[in-house]
Amino acid sequence: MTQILSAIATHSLALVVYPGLVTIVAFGLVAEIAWTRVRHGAWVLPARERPSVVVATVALFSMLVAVQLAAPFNPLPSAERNVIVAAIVLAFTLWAELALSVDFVPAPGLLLVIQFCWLLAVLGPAVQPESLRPQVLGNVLVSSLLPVKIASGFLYLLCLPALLRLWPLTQPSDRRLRPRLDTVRALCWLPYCGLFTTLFFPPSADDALGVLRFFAITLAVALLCLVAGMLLVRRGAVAARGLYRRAVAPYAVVVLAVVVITSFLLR
Amino acid sequence: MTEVAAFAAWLGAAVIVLSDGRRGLALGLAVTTLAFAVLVWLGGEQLAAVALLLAGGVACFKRLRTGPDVWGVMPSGSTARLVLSIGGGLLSLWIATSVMTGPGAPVRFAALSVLALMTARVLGQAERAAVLTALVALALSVAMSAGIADTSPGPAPYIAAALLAVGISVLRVAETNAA
Amino acid sequence: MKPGRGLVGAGTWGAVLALFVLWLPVRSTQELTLGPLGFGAAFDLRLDAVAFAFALVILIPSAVLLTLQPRSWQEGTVAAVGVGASMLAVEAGGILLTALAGGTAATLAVIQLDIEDIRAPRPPWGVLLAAWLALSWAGAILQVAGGTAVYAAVPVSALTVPVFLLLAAAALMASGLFPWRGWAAQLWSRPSLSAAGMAVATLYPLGFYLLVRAYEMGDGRYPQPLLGVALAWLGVLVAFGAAVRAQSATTRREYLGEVIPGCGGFALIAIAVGTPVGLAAGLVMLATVAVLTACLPLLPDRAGPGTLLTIAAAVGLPPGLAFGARVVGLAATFEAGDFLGLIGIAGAAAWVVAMVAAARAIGLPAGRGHPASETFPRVAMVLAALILVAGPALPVVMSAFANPAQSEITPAVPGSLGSSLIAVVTVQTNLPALTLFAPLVLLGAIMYGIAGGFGVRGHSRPPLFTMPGALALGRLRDAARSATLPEQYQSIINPRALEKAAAGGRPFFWIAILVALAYAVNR
Amino acid sequence: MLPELAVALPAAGSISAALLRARPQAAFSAAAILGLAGVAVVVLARPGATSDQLGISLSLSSESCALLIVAAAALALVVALSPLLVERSILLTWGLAGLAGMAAIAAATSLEMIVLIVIALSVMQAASVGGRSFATRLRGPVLAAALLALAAASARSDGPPILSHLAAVGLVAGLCAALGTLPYIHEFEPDERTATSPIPWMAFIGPVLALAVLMRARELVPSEGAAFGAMMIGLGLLNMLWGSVASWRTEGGAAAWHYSFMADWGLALCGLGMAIADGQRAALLLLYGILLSRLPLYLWSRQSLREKRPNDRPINLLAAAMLAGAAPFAGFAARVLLLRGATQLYWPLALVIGLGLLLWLPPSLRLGRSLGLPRGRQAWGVGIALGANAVIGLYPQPFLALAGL
Repeated sequence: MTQILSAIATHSLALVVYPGLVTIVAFGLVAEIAWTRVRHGAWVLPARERPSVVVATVALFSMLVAVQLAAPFNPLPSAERNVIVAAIVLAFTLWAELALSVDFVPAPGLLLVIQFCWLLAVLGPAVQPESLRPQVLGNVLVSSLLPVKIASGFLYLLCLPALLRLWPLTQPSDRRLRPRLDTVRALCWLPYCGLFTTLFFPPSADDALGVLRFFAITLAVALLCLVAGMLLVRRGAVAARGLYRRAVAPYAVVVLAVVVITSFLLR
Repeated sequence: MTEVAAFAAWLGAAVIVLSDGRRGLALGLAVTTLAFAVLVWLGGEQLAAVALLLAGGVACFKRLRTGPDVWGVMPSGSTARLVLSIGGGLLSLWIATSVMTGPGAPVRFAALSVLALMTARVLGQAERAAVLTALVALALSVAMSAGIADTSPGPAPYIAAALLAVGISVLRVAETNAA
Repeated sequence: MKPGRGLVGAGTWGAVLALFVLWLPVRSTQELTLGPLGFGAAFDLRLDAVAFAFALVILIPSAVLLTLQPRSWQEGTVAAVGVGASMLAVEAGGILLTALAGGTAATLAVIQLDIEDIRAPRPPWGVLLAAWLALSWAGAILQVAGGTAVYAAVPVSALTVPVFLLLAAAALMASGLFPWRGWAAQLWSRPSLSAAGMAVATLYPLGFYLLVRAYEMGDGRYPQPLLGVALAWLGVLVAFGAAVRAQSATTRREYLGEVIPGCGGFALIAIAVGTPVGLAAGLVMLATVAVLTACLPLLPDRAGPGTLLTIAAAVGLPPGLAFGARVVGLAATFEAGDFLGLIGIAGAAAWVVAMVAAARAIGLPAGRGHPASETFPRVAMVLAALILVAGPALPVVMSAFANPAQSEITPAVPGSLGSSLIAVVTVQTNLPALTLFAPLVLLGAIMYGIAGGFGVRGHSRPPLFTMPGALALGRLRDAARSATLPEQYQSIINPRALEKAAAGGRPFFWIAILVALAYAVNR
Repeated sequence: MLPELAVALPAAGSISAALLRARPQAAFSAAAILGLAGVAVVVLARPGATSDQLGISLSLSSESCALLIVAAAALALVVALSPLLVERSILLTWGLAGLAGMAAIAAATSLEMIVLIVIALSVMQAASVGGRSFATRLRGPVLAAALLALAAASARSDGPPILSHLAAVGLVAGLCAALGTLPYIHEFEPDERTATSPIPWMAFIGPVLALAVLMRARELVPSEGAAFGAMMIGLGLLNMLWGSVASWRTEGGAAAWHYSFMADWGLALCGLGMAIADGQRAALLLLYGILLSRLPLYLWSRQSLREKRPNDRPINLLAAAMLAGAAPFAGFAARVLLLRGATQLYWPLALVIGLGLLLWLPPSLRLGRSLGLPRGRQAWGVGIALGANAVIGLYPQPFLALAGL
């Protein structure tokens, strides 16, 4: 009983503090403020308002994803982390708005296709190793599996700007003069970027340097997303649609082929 | 003697096929019955022969009292029936003598030819009197076909057929029926 | 409550009680043999962990629906007998008795649906009859080839690929597990949902039961691993098909019709993978389906918290029971090796489409309403909430409900589940459901308490996408349905003339047939 | 003496009912008592025991006894639940005559005796008032009699093997002609009284006649088992297909029922043709179904067919399920046995039969509806027929044991 209670306490700590809610909010605010600065040219701070059901839901899901990350000092034991939980729960966050608000999701069909591609990038590398532990997948450095890992990683990065809604396809409610901080997106920065670090980089050690390494890589990924987002914004909505329809989706098919061929070869 | 009787049986059956009047039908039935009785008597079944004779007699008597009061043998348009009688007879003769082997060819011929011709008579659109006459002969020929076996079936089938023949001949067919 | 309804409800709850009283004290197989019935099957009843699990899956929703929903005495009687027949199908010791009982349950379900509304959609009787006849044939082949069709005694060598294919076809037809819109989806478009709920409760689990028992007959395996893979892919198609239809639904009722087939698809994936983890997860998914089967007919069509909770529970929102079971089921595909993980990826993709459909459905117009007298919003809400908050109890549900059944049918297969009450221990990972999900549920309650209400209005939403070629397929189907013999050929094929020729009693025709017969025999 | 009494008592019952037709009450009582006595004799009869009291050796097999008892039960059901007393005594007259004929056919030890009884029954039926002409009504049975007699003659004669082939053909064709199944369908007049229509040949006398002919056939042409079975199965499949499709598509409701009997006979012929225990069991269950359920339901549907009052009540759907051979009715158990038998014999046959079985549903739904809304005695009758059929379907063992299977 004591064991259960202590486990519940540890997991609660992970969910709420590190790498859970508090960390998510801290990382997310930094990334989101940076994005609004480069996007709208103004520093926008979060407004003090009662969180909506959408925000609550996304926060809840992001917490669950965050504890699946291979962040150093993560109280959740590595054996208890699961990439499917991370992938599926993160997928839920994308549709929370469609479900719980009156707003329409822009280009939902295309977003769904991109989410398929992202899902392939997350789960594809797990097919051959037959493991679902995120840090195990990150640790895979077998030369025969590297093509899958690299291809999937690149696909992941390609999908990220769209999944974080950094592209110029915006919903009507966003077309307002006064720029605002997107709380929902803020809550998604760490889960998305941290998951990339977890899956495609060897896990960091449980020490200060490890923490620094993990967050440095994650921040770099976020930065990459900002740059990519800006490029997309500059090129406009049509170009963004074209890129994802004509480049990313066919590339995902290639990645799938690589996954299948690798599985066959290594069987 | 058996050969003559067998031929007579076929002849009687042919007359039944070719006749529409009560006299012709009765004559055909009488000849067939007599021939059957002779064949059975010679086969050593005296009781059965008597039974057949009595049944045939009753049937002929009843036939002479109902139906159109003419001979009606080979009325116009009965060429097909004539061909049937001769063809059926020849086919039966071939089967009874060439296809089937062993003793008792006359009995086989008599039974098969009458059986075939009477069936054809019933299946064709016939008057009620002709159908009833054919049925009597058919019943008797079924009993005769039982005699084809190497071992004698005993008098039972003949007596049963005789009783049936009497039953058919005394039967009153409902008048409301079409012919 | 009418006395009839009370009686039928009490009887079903009595059956649940009897099941617990019989099973829980011993928790091992109990058999009752009452001699041969005369058509090759003996009256052998067998209550083992598998039968117990499926009996609960059938009885719980049936009991809830029979207790609450109003029915005429004919409907109530037919429904109760149908539940009995369905129970006999899962407690039968052999295939032939299962076929007889399952066939009876199918007949009674069809009759019950027709009593309620003869013009409303119902499962095609022919398909159901074909399913149980196919199973009978499979049983007959097993008896001829293996000497017996008793589940526990069938020789492994007797379950050949053709026999398994027959059995699988029977299972798929019995539960309507097709990628296209099967009967389990069509039933929900009926004006009343009292008979529909009972039909799904009594018939839908039976197909899965056959697939699970097939493992027992094959000593924990299907005759060929490829068969399991094919079935798992079919499961993906079933789930994906349901999700695609759901995301293009025009009303919420239409969406809810696709909930059970969708869940069934995921259960089929997990069961067909064939690992202990997959089987256990599949059984838990079926338990979720059972609760949803009780919930959906009681749900009013109007929007509200009940509807929201039901949709959330059905789509597998974390940290619900459906979520946990699906995660474990998909994990099983990766852990099964041999690039079965691709099935897992496809399954996850289907789940994502289902998420979109669910998110979209919350704001859809209600659609055709079923009588308020047969809806119980509070009960529906409680049942849905139960699925959502039962996530932390996943290890308990697995240990008490699924693991015994799994170890009954696949005792020899490696990679069994660890029996922990805190976490679901699989081959490579363990899902700390109790210690991770329980705090999450608590945090969720707090956060939703703090958060403001949500403003979703019922308005029509365009479908996210249409399946390529769906229109062409529809046109093809309509063309096939409306196909008639060209007029110039109608004079050649004249059924009436044919009937007249055959039934005219013409002696010449008879003699010709006789000659033909004689010729055929003497050739 | 028992076989003789089994024939004589129902015959006496029928004659007394005919003689006392002016006083229906007395006619009914006398016929009922004598009929029941006849059935009691059949129940008491020792299967296989030969009696030679009248110079003709008679013997009742256990299968024949079982079918006679079931036929008597069907007759009792139909007579007891008939709405009018006069109608009841007429039904009893005809029924007991048929029962006597069936007992005689079952007890006869030679094919010629069976043929003579068939002729007698057909003449009796054709002589009574009816829609079709005397000659037309005689055609089928007379052709059957002739074919059976010719077959017996061919089988008994010495000669080349073709003779035994022809004998087998004659026996199968003769049986089909007697029953009125394809290709020897008796001309059917929808408005004709059931007693004088071809239905009794198919649904009442047929089962016992088929068993008796097959029993004798096995003695006559033991070497032709394969050809015999093949012909039976072939014609069985033909009847299955034709009967079910025609019953579904034909215009007349009564004709649909006529074809449905044919379809059931198709299955029964397949079972009998298999010449293995499961096939025989399946055929017997199907014949029970024809006698105890399909025939009574047909009789009770006549009124609603005339008034064109189809219905979709639960009872109609249950009747449809029973007619379709859905579980738990006897048809399903029979189908299971048939599939088992076919699998033992040649598995593609089981596939063909299995696919053919699906053709029963559409016509059965039509026939179920054609019952209309049974009221009063008829509702009870339909209920009893359904109940009996379900009992046989769920637990056929005692009913098969009754026939020694």
